[in-house]
Amino acid sequence: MKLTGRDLACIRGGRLVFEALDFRVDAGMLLQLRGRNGAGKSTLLRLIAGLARIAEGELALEGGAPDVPVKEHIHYVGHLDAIKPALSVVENLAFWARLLEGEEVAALAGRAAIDPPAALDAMGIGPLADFPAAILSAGQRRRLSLARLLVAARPVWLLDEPTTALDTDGQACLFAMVERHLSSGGLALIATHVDLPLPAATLTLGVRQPEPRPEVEPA
Amino acid sequence: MSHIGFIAAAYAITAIVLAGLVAWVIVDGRIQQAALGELERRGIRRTGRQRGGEAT
Amino acid sequence: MLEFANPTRFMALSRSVLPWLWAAAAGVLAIGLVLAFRAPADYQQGLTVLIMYIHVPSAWLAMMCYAVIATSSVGTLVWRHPLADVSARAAAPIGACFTFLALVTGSLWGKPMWGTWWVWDARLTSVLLLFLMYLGLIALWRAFDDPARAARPVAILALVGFVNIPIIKFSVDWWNTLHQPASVFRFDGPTIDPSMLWPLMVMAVAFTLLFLAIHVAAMRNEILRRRVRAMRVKAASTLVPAE
Amino acid sequence: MIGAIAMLFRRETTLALRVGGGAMMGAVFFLTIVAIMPFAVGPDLNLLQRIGPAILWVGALLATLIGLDRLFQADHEDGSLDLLTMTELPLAVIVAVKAAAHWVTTGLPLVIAAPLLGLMLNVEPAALGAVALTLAAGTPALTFIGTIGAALTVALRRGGLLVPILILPLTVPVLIFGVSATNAAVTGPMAVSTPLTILAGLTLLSVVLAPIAAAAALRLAFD
Repeated sequence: MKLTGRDLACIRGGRLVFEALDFRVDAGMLLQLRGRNGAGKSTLLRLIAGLARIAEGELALEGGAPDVPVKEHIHYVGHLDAIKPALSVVENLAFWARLLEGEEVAALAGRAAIDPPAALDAMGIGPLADFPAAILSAGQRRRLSLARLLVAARPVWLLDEPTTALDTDGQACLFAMVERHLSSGGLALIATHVDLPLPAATLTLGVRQPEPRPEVEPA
Repeated sequence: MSHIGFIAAAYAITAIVLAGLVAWVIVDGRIQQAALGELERRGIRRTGRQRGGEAT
Repeated sequence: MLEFANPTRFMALSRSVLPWLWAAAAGVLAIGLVLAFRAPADYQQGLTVLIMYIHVPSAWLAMMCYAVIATSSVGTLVWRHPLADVSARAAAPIGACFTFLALVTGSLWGKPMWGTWWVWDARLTSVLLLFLMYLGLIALWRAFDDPARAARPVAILALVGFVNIPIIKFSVDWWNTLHQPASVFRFDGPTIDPSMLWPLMVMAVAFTLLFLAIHVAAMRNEILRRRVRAMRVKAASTLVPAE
Repeated sequence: MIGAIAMLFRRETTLALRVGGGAMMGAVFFLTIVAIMPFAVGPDLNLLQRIGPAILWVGALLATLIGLDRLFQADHEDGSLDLLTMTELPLAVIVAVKAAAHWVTTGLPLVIAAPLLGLMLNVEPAALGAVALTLAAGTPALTFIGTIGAALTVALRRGGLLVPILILPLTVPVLIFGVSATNAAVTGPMAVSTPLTILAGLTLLSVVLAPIAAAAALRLAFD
């Protein structure tokens, strides 16, 4: 399985965020995205996840399930945690476990999905399963958000600064999880400002200032 | 409906609503007691019992 | 009122009082029903006067509940009494139920007398608006996640509502007489003669006792609910990750 | 696919019924509108009977619209919408399921409350069943058309104010046939079936077309 981006460009809010961008992520490989704020790290992740429009260039996932779109192979954990305060912790997780499930894609992912209570224990918030999510702290919300990665088997992980709000235990847990994912043949792209204790290729964004295009028509 | 029907209907609805209220109070009490028991079983102590300011 | 200000002491005290309250309410209610059904039928309305024995107490309780909420709201805003919001929040659904009963029994009483289920009579209309005010209070309470945060806003709404009751009463009466549709019939009829007054009083006391019993029980539930919530927040904040 | 749809439907209804949810808000709003109308037009029962159906329908329309602007905005703000687009469910299906859940928690209580409120407007008890039937046939159309407005304003902070303005003109056909169906049922020179079938047709049309339009509008929010 291989994820490649060729000559990618993206326009958001009328601004050319990046252009002519290439990258390649093979099975078992981690690509960390570096660059100052506003360099387009989050935008690139959203573009890969299908949440932002590709102005130019091409994104391809080789080895993916045939007629299943790229975004259904992808776990995306952004700054927003998609947690409903009125639902209990385990209800939130069970919902996403069911929604993000896909047989063909699960067959490709190295590790099988685990059930929500086990995922909560793995993330260290097992005892809070039946509590309303409204009472979670920021760090606990982040752990619940990351628990999504365990309850549905998807080969490609896109994590946007996942270490924010996590304490040292949380970060250790996260890195162990990513490490297990990669060793079982998964792919991961992580936008981060923190050095990751994992072998990783680096793609730095925002180095070349994209020259303003006179009249760029969004695709 | 004859007059009796109206009287019966009025008393029936009153009985249903009042019984519903009583049932709600009892059931709700049981639910809260169960949740409280479960929490105390897990060894979670409330913060200072005697503080008057807290409605807990 | 102040000596059992502390919720914990209230829980202990109410635990012992509650069984007596339930017993008293049931007893007086039974007596009231017996008296009501043995009272002579009204010469004009026939047997339907029996509905009065539950309609009038319901309407009184509807008003009384709102008064309880209003006084509790003063307790919340002025003295920041810990039990005030608990009392108001426990009383609102009960008040809404009694108001609903007053409306339904009023309509069931009106049908045999005026031939229509609902008449925009000044009294009934005011009770309808009171019902809407109850629903408004409950809706505002349910809009907040944290019950403690809901206390003061709802107290203000309750007091504003309470101050408005006489104004509403006056304007509805004026609106009613202004239009004076032919079909309106003076609601409560001639003065109630003594033989029927006595069962009515007993039924009113029975309903009041019932309200007190349910209200105290509901307050206990509300306190337990807040303890559960506080303990969950504490559990979450002191959670030591397993591994 | 079916399991995911059922799970989404269950979550939407649970959220609406929980504290802070908007489930019964529509019914209370409906009751309020019907209750205050006679204060404006006077308590004359004959007059109320004539304009009863109109009051019920305008009330149902406004009660449906008030809860709609948060239908997508809440999920957009907490990131759920992003994730929902990455599931196996096409966006149009997601919109349809959310609209159906919204109708069950907001529209259905209106249909249930309508007969009670009909009594206040001096509608004959015999006609109350028909009133509820016409509302049951028409309110889904109001909800589904409303989702287009909710989708268009998802990214706007003050979107809530815009939805009624955008949507009311689109709901006029439903209002016309709804009121005439209810009138036919209540005072009834005309048979109920004619306007009712047209109303049902409008509802089916909106149930099919509105999600597609709303999904297209939602996709615009991703730029």
